[in-house]
Amino acid sequence: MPPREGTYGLLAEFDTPGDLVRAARQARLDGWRRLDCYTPYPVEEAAEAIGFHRNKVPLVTLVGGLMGLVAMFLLEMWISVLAYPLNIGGRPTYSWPAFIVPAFEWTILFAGLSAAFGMLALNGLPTLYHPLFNAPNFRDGATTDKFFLCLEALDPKFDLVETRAYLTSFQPVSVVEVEY
Amino acid sequence: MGTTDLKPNDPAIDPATGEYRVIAPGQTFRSITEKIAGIVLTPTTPLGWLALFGVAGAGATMLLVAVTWLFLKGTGIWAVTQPVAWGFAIINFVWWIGIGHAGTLISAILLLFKQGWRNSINRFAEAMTIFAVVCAGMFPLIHTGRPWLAYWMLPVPLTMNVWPQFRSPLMWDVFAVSTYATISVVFWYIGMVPDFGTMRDRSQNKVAQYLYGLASLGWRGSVRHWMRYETASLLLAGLATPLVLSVHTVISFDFAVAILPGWHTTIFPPYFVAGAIYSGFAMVLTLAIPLRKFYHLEALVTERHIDNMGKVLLATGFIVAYGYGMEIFMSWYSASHWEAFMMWNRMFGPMGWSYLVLVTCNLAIPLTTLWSRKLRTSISYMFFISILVNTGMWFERFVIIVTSLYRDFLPSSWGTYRATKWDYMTYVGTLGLFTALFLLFVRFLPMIPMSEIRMMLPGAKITAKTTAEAGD
Amino acid sequence: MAQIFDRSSNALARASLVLTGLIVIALGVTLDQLQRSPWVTRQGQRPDQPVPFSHKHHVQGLGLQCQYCHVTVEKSSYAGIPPTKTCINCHAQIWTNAQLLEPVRSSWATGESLAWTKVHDLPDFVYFSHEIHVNKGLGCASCHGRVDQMPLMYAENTLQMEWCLNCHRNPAKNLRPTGEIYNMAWEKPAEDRPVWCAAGDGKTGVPTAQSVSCTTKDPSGAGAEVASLELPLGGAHGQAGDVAAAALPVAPVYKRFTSQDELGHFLLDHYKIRTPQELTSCEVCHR
Amino acid sequence: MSNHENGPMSEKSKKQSTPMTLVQVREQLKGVKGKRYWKSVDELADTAEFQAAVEREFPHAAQEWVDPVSRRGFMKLMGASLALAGLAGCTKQPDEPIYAYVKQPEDLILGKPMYFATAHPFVTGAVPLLVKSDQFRPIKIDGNPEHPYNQGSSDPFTQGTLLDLYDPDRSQHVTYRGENREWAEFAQELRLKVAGTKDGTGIYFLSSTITSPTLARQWKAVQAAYPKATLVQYDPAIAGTSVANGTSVQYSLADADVIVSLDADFLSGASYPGFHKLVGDYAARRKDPEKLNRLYAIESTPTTTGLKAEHRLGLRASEIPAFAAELAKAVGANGAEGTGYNWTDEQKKFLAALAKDLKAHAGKSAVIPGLYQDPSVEVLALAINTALGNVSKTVLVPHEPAIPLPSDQIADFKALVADMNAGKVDWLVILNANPIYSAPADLEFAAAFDKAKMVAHLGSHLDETGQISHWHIPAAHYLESWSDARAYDGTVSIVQPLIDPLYGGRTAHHVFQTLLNEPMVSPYDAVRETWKSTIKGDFETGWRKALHQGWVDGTAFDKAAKASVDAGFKGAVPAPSPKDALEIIFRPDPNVYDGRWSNVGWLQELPKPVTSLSWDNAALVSGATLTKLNLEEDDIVELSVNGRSPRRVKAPVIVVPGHPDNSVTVHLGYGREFAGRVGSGAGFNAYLIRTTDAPFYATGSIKKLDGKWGLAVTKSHFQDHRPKLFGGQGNGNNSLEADEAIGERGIIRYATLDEFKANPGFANEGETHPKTDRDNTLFPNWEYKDNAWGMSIDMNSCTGCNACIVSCYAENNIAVVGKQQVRIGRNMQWLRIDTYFEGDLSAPRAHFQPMACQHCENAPCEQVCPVGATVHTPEGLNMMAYNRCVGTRYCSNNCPYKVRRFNFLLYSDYETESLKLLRNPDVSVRSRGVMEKCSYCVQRISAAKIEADKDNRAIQDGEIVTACQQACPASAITFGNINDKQSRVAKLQADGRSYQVLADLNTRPRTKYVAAVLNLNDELAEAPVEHLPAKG
Repeated sequence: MPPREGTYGLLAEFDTPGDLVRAARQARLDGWRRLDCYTPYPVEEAAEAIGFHRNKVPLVTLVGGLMGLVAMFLLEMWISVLAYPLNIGGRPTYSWPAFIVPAFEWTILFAGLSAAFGMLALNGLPTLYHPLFNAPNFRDGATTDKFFLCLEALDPKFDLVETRAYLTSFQPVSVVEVEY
Repeated sequence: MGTTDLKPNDPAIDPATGEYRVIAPGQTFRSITEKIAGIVLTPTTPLGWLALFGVAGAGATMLLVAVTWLFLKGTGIWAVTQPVAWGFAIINFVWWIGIGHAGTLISAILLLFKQGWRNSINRFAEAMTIFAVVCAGMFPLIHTGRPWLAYWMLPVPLTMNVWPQFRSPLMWDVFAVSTYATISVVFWYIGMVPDFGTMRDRSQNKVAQYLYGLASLGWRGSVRHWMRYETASLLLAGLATPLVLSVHTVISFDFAVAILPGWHTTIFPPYFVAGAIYSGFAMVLTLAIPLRKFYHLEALVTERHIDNMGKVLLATGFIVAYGYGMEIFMSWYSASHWEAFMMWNRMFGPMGWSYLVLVTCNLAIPLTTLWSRKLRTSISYMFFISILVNTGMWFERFVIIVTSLYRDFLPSSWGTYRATKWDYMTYVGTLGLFTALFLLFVRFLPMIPMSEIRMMLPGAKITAKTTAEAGD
Repeated sequence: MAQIFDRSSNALARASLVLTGLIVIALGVTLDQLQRSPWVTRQGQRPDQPVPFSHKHHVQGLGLQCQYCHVTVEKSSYAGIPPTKTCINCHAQIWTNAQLLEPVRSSWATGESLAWTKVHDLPDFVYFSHEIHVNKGLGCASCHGRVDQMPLMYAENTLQMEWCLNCHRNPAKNLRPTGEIYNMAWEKPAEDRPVWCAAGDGKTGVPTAQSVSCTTKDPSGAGAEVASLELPLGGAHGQAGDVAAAALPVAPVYKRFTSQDELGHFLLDHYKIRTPQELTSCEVCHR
Repeated sequence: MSNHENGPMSEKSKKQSTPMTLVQVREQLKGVKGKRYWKSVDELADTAEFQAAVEREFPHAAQEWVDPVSRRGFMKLMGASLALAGLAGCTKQPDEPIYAYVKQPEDLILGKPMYFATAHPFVTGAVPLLVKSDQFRPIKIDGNPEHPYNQGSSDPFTQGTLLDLYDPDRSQHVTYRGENREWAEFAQELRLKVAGTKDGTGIYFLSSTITSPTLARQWKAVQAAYPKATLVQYDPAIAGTSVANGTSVQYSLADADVIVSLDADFLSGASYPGFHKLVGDYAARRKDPEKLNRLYAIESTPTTTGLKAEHRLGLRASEIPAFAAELAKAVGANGAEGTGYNWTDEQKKFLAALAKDLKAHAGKSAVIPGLYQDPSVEVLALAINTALGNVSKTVLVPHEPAIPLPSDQIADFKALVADMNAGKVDWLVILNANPIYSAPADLEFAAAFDKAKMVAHLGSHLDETGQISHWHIPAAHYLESWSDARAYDGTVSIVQPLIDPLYGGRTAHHVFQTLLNEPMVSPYDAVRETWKSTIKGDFETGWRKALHQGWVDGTAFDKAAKASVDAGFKGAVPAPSPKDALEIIFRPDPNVYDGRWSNVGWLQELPKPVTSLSWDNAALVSGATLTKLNLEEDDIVELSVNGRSPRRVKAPVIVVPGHPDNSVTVHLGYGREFAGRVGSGAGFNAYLIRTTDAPFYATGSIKKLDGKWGLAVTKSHFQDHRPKLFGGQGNGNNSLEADEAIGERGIIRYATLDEFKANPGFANEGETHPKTDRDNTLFPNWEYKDNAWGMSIDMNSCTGCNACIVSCYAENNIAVVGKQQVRIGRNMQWLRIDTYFEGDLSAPRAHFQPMACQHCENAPCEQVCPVGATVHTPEGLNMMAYNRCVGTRYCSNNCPYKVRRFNFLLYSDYETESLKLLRNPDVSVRSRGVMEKCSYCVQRISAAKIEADKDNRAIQDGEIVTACQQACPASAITFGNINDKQSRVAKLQADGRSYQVLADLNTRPRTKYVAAVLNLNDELAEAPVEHLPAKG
């Protein structure tokens, strides 16, 4: 798709998580939906403030884990009972107790990988280029000690002038316009 | 434990609890960020680092030489023989894996238990895990007679139509260790993604920006991302916890599943895991103490951490002690002659000295002295203890493997074991490799998770609260 | 602070992730194919030989029996490479100055062996025995292919372990009457190509070769003469040839087979072929 | 497996008789697929290489050959590793050539072995053989099963001679002063020289003892032609014994209820005449507890004979004649009187009980004198036997000596040296002897040697003597040349060659024949000539029969030998040396004999009976003596013998349980300088302190020197110092290993006859004697329907002679690893003989337990192999697929019997050409990094199965014989199908005395041991021993 043009949104910078949360909560109350907060460490309150509660990572993990479990156990059974049944020290070909261990390990392996990659996928990472990085104050702060609220242009309520005024009402350190 | 033995007006003490603080007062988001990122982003490499890396590199080279010779000549250059067909290689394998476990324990289990103090040490503890696993994973491979056929242990379709034999604990090892390595790396990396973001944004150098940028996958700290990220970390921690327990359990199966007196015992899984954590925390100390001194991280890795790790050592040490005690007890209680003889031979046989070393290093000294908080918070003493425990745990594996094997069922086939220079070169070599990797880590990666430290700073509290009470 | 990465990098990053995965898979598939490829197994390759000997000419053209040259195939693990003398037997009279046969003549003159290149070359740790296979109803062609149609010798099959197992796990699909062992043209029975077999009188200790008598002609009402059709051609391979029905105490009761499966299992019983479990045991081939 | 299956023997023998040239040999080798032949991608027969190898001198140093660590260079290792990787089947094989015959021998079926009857001409009596030949390469030597004397059994020496044949260090050229010459030139020169002397003055022959009647006949012819020519026979190991004097007496122990050994070691090896028969007869009486014989041993150095004995008395060598005299007196032998030597009470008691028992079994007993004792002992023994009326019952005195030319070898040799010093010796022709190395020290032979004007040496190696002789002629091995020899019982066997001389060797037959009228007569014709008269009827038929069956009919000594021998004892019995004097006893080595087999790797590496010492000889002393001299084991000492100009030699010291105090045993045959890459430099040369006046024992002294020798002993031996609390015997006198094995662990189980009668099931009762409970299992038992291979080993018969081990070496291509590797416990023998010394180590009873893979049905090794390289076959074999093994060694750790062997380095020799000829083509040669172990000779099982399957029949009992079983002179090993209730092995395993070692582990071994039953004399019954099953 051709790169989007124009404004991505307005970015308000705050010094403390408290201010950010207050602003975010207010914005949501005022009916903003296309908005996001950016913080140098997880701030649960901010997530709740913008109405983000549950996520799908656990489900992905569970499915992955089950896949691993079944895959390995079936593999072991097929190999020892069907593919080349051998008399190993008089043990039965279907020695299920011995098969548990690798099956367990693969459960963990698959679950773990699903969790990690599932998370990245759901987060849409990698996103090496992002409009926000255009904001002069973003990269210096968002990953160090500043807290940002971004109201995005896609939101129907968005209007460059009004929104800027609206954000300023939260006494942010600054409000900057973010280009695509 | 009262505050009596502490200096009352020491700023490092939290007057409210009388405990050492997890983070020294007066730190801000930016200060810790600059402190930690600075270590990596400074263009000048410290001379000490270079010197140490030289030494470690030499060690790694020695390993390379030893292994090359091994591949050309065969395992016969080692001391392994009949009846002691496993020697240093497997000892080192178990020892290294054990060391790895503390890292996972700190990053995963303590996370689940919401032990805030683990934050400042979990990153390099995890790094330690991974490098330890690298060293460990090497041994099962090179100790085989024909390493180039190791791929036969993987369930891949070959023209032979012959498959791995899943009843063998060694096959379980293959899956346990490989899974452990993978999950550790993933966990470690995921943990670093936000910090990579920080590095990307803090570094002035284009190349660094580019590389860290790639590594950060474009992390921008959106709270939505943070929430999924937190969930994933918790899940990974939740998975890593049973994993780390299973790994050393499986390794203990290598012995417990065999029929050899001294191996064939049900107590091995818990006793191995405890032992692993014991040695692992010792190794964390061995690394943390020089690090905090060298990079002036006293503010982030405080006496509190040393103290807590001392406590963990004490606790796991007693579990290990219980294991030893139980072995002795069972050798009598089981009324099995095999057990009785094995125990007598282990303690008073020709190789009894190794058992003595083990008891001294693992039990006698640590378990008597670690009660004293003064000693626990004495940096130099804790360093000494950590070395001691590492040694002791290496000898524990020596005792288990060698002294069980060299006198087993048929007296006619009793033998002995005498390590060769190649054995030592290989072992010391892995130490070098480990150190080298670790040095690279502290030079190029943030050794303390900044995002997690930030959470513990006073500024992170939403509700206005004045005391710099953080973490616990 | 400006962007570090270009807009396109997002797409690139994700694409490269997917690509890595694909490459890994592709690599696996390639290796899997490679280990079975003729490049490794030499299947179907015709090495240079001192003399471009044509089985086609000698077997199809002149109708030589396999055993005329490979004399010990029924008696030993090793089928036998014909000594120079065997060639000279005829080539002392015919083609006496063909340039092609110069190596043979010089070998005969100097006493220096002809150095052939192995076409069917098993690894040295594999112990294969021709005698037991031939005696248990496995035809030459089953493993070596239509040698009678090979101008230059090549390996029809990979001779890899999986190939051996393929038959050891289900011998029935390749069994044939021992009388047909050397019959290159033998085809599996079918509706239009039935085979009649009669079990011997079933007393134990009867050599495999004699425990069953088979024919491709309808023996009904003509036991004796049909049997004579079944007489081995020449004594050369008497052991493998089926015993004449007349030699059996009672006139044999013939059973009609129209599929390899039926025939295979019939022979499986009467040739006392060991069970797949026994046939796939390690010591059968490795010692 | 008999020679019959290859049709009439006569043709083969004919073919063998027409000599083959090397070219032909190569021709035949070339017809062979590489695999049939030896097992490595880079090792196909290649004329150029082979030729080169045959011509090549082998320059490696001894240690280098046997110690692979120092042997192979960097690139070779690379190559080797790659080759191994190649075996993984994931890389391309190189093109392999096939060399077709030009003319193929009619009766040769490539891939099927042939068997030829011949005999190993050994100085104590020939060993009749049936040799397995693969494409005309002898690859396995075994006793001739149909021969009345040894009935298929053999011994370590005989087994070892196979490797001796292929020894790459055998000399390969006729040389004169170091330059290559032709045999013809030598023959010419010798013939002219001798002819020149007219009567043979100044012509001397120094030969090892002549055992061939034909050779003797040829010598007599020479002497007839040249009356002044002198023949001196000298064999260091038997000079001065009854064997050399031709006075030896024969024993048939089948009917002997009581056997007494007066320092006679007739159970441990072929160095005692009639070993095979004596062990056979002895063992036959040990199988059934109802028919047990009773063995007393009075001996001066611990041997398997003494340690097997019900009652053993250790005496110093010099005391034994006196004891014999006392015994003779006690049984009322004619002319015997006591010596008044002051015996200890114990000795008196022993003597009394023994005499009583002997008298009680008059006519059903046998007293056997030691070969290396004072001549009086032999006479006394005969006197005793006569007095007891044993003669012509259990004791036979043959009319004629077993060797054709008996002589007083020591006296002759002395005379020879005198003549040499007197300069009377113009030509000295040395035939298969090595006097420079083995001559008695006091004769200063080396000095005399230089005075001989011309010395020619016929020998298999360029040994110490060959090095300095003017002429050297390579000797042909007995498997390369025609000859004949007599077995113990007198039967003559034709020694027929199995292969043309690899290095164009000659024999003594050639040498003597050159001096006769028809110098060109071949040994073949000479031998035929000899037996013309003996063979009745049509000669050709009789001759072929003789070759076919392996002996000439009607040549055995007649059984009705002299019944009444004049066996009154005259003369005096030498007085024992003072009790505090230190005696030094000389014995030929149980492995390398007098040194002739020093370069046979199998025999060097073979742990010696009793001492388990490998690669060395040592000064054997008792524990008490060790302490008295305050020495430690492995210390270096200086031994010296009293007498004119005392000589010294440095030796390592080692303790042997049961050795008499103040006495040192040293074995001859070591300390070779020019033995070859294997034998040179091993051990010390005891000949240096051996003198003509005291060839078998002398008094001397011992002195401690600094340093350790570094002996390789394959068995740990500790004293049991454990306090009672830990199950020890308290005192430190017992062996820890034995206390464990016989006590709590129930590895060795036995009973006295009384105990057995009281409780026939003793072997499987009581806490320490557990047995397998088949129902005691978590999972269903695996069913073995068709065949179920199993083995039974009779602990009562096994005398620990080691024949089985060497046989296993040959059958299974087992590698020799070298002293350094053995020292750290890496010897590769699949089969070992575990020796446990029960009770007080100063007077122990030993138990010999052959231990190989037990083929457990619940094999612990299989369960732990990650790649399934060791699995169970449907017939219950514990199978090891070498080419699947990745070498984790986990199986070895988990094997309670520790019978698995690992190729820690590249032990197998892939390079030495002559050794490739030796290999058994039916067994993979194991390479580096691979586990191996006893396979129950699976290659023989498979061969038998193919034969049986071809005829749709079951395998019959006895059709499969394992290599160890085949060699065992005591028939202690039985192999077969335990599902066939009629088979011998099934019956034995069903016997109440059969037990499984470590049965409490529920490994369910397929090998069972038959517990020993001892027929003790109550009057000498020892203190209660711990082997009684602990009731509970």
